[in-house]
Amino acid sequence: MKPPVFAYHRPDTVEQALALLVEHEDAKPLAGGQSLIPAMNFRLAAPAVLVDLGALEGLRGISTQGNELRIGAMTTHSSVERSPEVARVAPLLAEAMPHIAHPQIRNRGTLGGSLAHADPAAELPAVMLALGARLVLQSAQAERRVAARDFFTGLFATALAPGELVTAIEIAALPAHSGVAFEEFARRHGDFALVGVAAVVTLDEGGRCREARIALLSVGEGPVLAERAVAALHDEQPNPEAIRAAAEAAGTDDIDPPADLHASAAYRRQLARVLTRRALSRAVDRARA
Amino acid sequence: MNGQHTIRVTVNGIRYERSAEPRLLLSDFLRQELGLTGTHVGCEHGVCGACTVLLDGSAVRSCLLFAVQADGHAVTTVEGLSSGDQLHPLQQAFHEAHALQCGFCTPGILLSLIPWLEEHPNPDETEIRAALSGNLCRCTGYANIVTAVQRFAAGAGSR
Amino acid sequence: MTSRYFGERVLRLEDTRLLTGRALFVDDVQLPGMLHVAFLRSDEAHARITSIDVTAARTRPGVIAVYTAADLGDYWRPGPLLVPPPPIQGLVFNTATQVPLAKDKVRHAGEPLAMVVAESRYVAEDALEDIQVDLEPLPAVTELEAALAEGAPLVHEQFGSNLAAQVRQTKGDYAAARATAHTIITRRFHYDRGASAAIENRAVAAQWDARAEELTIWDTTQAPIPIRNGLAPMLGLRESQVRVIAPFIGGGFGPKIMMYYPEEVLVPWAAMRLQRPVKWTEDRRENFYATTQERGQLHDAELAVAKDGTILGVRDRFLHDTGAYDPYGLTVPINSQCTLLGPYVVPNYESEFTAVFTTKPIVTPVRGAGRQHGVFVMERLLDFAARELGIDRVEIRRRNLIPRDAFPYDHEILFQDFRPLVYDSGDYQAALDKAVEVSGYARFVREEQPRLRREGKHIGLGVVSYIEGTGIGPYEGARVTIEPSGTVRLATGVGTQGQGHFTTFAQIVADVLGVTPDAVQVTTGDTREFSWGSGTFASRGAVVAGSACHAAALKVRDRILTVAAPLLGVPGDELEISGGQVRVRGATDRAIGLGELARKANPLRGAVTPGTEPGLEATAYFGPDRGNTANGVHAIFVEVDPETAAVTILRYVVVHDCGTVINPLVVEAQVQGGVAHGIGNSFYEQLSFDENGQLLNASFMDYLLPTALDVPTVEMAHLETPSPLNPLGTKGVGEAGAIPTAAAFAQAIEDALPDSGLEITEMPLSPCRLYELLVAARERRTDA
Amino acid sequence: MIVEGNYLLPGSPDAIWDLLMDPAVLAKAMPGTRTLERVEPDRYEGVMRVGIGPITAAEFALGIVLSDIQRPQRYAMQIDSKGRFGFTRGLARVELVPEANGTVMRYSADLQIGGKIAALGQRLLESVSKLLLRQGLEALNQELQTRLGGAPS
Repeated sequence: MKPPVFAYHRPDTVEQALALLVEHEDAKPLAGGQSLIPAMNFRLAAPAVLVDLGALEGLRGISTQGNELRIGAMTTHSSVERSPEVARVAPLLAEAMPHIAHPQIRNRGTLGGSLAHADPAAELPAVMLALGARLVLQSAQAERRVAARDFFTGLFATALAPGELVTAIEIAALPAHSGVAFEEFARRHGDFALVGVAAVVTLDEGGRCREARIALLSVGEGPVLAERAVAALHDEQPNPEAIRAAAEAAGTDDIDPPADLHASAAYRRQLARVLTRRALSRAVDRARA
Repeated sequence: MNGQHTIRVTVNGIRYERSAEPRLLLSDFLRQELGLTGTHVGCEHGVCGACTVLLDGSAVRSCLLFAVQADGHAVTTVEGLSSGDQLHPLQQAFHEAHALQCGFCTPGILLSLIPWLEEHPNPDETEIRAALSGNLCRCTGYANIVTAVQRFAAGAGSR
Repeated sequence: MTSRYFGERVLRLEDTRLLTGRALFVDDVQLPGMLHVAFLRSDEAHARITSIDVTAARTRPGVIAVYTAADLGDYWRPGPLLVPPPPIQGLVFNTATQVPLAKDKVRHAGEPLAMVVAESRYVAEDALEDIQVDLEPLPAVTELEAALAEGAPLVHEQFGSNLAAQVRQTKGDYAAARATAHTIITRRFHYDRGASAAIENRAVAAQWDARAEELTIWDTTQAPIPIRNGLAPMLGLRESQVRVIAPFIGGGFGPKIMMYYPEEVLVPWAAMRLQRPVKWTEDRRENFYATTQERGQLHDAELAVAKDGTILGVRDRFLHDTGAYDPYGLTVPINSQCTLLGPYVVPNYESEFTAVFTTKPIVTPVRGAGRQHGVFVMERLLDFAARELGIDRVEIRRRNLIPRDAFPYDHEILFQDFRPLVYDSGDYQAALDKAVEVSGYARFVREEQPRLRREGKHIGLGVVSYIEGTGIGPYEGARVTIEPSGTVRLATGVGTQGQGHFTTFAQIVADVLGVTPDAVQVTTGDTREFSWGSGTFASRGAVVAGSACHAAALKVRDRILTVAAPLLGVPGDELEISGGQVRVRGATDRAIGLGELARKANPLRGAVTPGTEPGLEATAYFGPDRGNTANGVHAIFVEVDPETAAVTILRYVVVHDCGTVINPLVVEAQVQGGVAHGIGNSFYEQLSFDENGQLLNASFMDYLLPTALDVPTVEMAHLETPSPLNPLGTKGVGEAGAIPTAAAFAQAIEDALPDSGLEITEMPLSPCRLYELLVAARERRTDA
Repeated sequence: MIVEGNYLLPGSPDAIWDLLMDPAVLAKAMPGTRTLERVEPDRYEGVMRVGIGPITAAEFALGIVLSDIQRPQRYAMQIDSKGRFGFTRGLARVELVPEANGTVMRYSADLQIGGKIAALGQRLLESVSKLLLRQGLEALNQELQTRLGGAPS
């Protein structure tokens, strides 16, 4: 299990990095490498050129402008996990972080790397979907912003164009009377979840559900927004019955989950129901608090 | 850039300069180029944790890093924990609690715990187990490892 | 003896080397000019080999050699049959052993096709991709029943079927017993495959010294001496020309006793042929194919009981998956057959198993070695009987235990050591009582569980008994030497894989020779140091090798007294040995240090009495008459989430009796580790092969070992019923923890969901599978 | 692994049949196919390159043998692909059933998957095969539409 030969570059600036990606069309950016390097050790991945983003200090760091959180793409999971700003502005993200693999992986793995990789079982894409986050993409020519829901386009597929890099993630704070919760079920702590749910609920003055976003992971080709579940809640008093109905919709109508060794499709639907119900209940409690 | 890259790295306080293929894993670099065979390789896909070392003070899988990525950084391996037979307090706690059997996974466990214990000086059992969950041990069933960490934490207060 | 270390919690002497990273493991061996090996392994589970073209690989820079079966010439030959079948009447056994490199046919995915030797492992793996292999796929053989069906594809054509063995052992007259039974419990049980998954993969390094004409082999083996004795003739060398070193081994768990793995045969051969040191280290993916595996049995079992729950008899017919080859004979299924009887009086027993060849990796013992299958079947049958008869599950067990005055107890069938299955000693009643007491069984069942259920908590308790045949022969040996430095050197043949032999053996010797354990330098697993013995398996190290160490130490003790008596001018029986000195009892000033005595026992001039042997050294051997029988009871508390089928272990209690305990620290750790392994086999670990013989989870991503969050700290209580079969009174413990776990786990889950109609007859049990079983049970109930 | 389903294609069975036998069209139905040649009337050979997520540039030698050819109702394809990543093989049965607004292609295949992709890819196998099938059918539909100039169905 030794990786194949590749050419290695470690640019000092984003511009150099983008230039290298243009120059070598078969180049792959190396961020934390915690998904790429195992694939290379198994010789499932054999990129001819690796562009190591490790020296791009400008892409690290967490900052807040007013109600908006900005996280550099090369910020490690551990830094996000430890960040008080993240805990304050995006508690859902903070809650999800410990579920990502193990500390040693989180010390290397990066937010941008995980989002660009877009593994259907990964926590972060679903969380970004639920938070309505924006990704900042940069190419040699231009910088653009893409909403999370438009960024994830399928199985390991994203809106990233060739020669384009994720440089940052922007997350706006949630309005008042909002509550969030993250639930996942994995065989062992740190494994790819069999199903996961990221839920955001915002209530109006009357305590009715004004807005909700429920994103499920590991139930499709990418993170899945549970639209019917949300519809079931909209303008409703989020009482146990309503929540149960929404959870039922999530498990039955919103997803077409695949089967694998660890979970049949039917079991995934069941987990989706249960976890959605649990996540919504917690999110609503928090929104009321 | 296909060929050899120069790697300047400080390992256990000693500066090394070697040239290596970019694909050389840090785990193999430490074991083969530097002869630091205390870092063990168990799965080479980042699950077992046996190859855990410290990179600039934080625990990482050395099988999921290319040696070139460590260029200009500092690495600590199990060989850097003790001075001769003078064991690091956590090593001593492992000995006293019989927290190792075959000992193959032990270096990775020690290096995963040391930075974590600096941030969590008074962990409870569940926290300790969560911190250990990225390291597989087939021999011990973990119980004595948990005990060792508890003893270390208790002792650390008095140190 | 003044000081006494035997039975004490002596801290391990080997720890410092392991904790500081100085301990040598095989993959740490690096020699100038060393070459590295990678193997091309078959993607197909079953195929005819049409062609293998290695020309491109041979020309790749950095590649030194590429070998296929054709290049091995006369050296290509199947391995020996390691364990011939016991002399059981009417036994059928077809032997087919593994080959170094597949020649005409591939019989399991991952079977090696070609060997690449290169300047680095990286280059060797590059070269694997240059090799063109043309395989003509054949239908795979995966399901045990289908494998035996008429017209099934054949793994080994020469046998005309896939039957590897058929063994029938009986006791009493089951049919007659059945006729008188009040209730007959009949079920089918399935216990699937698992991996040993030592964190250290296997490795072999070899160096040929052309000047000394000596071959040194470093090998991750549990049996260095048999490896030497087997490889020497294969390589055309005398045994004395071959030195096999099993240094520190990163966990064994059974498969490292297997011989002679293809890599074990080929690496030394290549080192001699190429005149350069050669090393192969298995990677984790290879480990899932190249290292032997265990489990995979299908039992159709029947229990005949009286109204009061008394066992009248058991009938069991089972199929055992032996994989593509059967070099290890019948050890595993015979363990299942014998261990099923457990601690119970089973007057009538009829057991027949059929071992089946499949196109899957080879099956040899893994921690428990088939014992857990027997325990699972028997304990489950007792649970179902208890339920049907309305008897408490502990009570039905108690009523059937072998009484404490019935030992030695003869089960009238043969065990894996070819000796009658006769239990040497035990107090099964006391063990069960202790477990009931420690677990608080009565209170839990009477008060807590009903309260918890009212609170909507689904918490269940499982209590099961088991026995373990351990400490079998043939023999081990040890040599004890007192050096002029005063250091005691102890050499024995068994390798050590973390069991603490360095310490337990030192404790035994230290007591006899009146020194501290750290004054005893122990060497294990180096054929140059000691070259008689068979290896570490069947929980026998402490029992067999330990007894040999004891015997050798006693001989040296006699030597000390003989040599010291004239020097101190008193008869030997007036001397005592302690604190590293031999002294006249009662006269502290008349003493002589053991080191000095060793010097005096090795004079350079002058004369000695004819027949005198020099030095203070002795070698002794120990071979037990038969294996002894350890026993225990496990009690497990689990909480089940009926919505997600998640199972959480809340408490785990083990009452264990392995005879006299040499070092409680080591024994408890062995049990704890075994339980972790058992939890894996019950809930997490399953090698999943598809119908084409493809392993679908050949990595630690999908083959799940329990983590620190999945294994509770076991609450332990020891009973000590000494074994009469060895001077120390010890019994084995290495495998015990892993043996009854699945049975306890199944009972506890059913107990947590009493109204679900759930019945668990298979292991391992993933949450998804448990969910499916719960849904099926619910549907059965609604239909009814 | 069983793969089966129906897909509505534009045009009549007769019109579609010849195109389905055309390696250029067949290649479209199999995503990642780089080259595909008709080496004999009922045999095709080519090269496939599949790259999804962690798997990049998985190259397979592709071989297809047609049998049970009943123009224009049905045929069977023995598909074999083999490479460093392992193999897939299986018999796919294709049936063309005329309908008012085109032809329904009924397909069913029992696919064997082996080697690395089976040993390491199980988590994604179903998702990946669903994806490739969908992409293949859509591409085929596109191709037929352009070739037949038929209205999108």
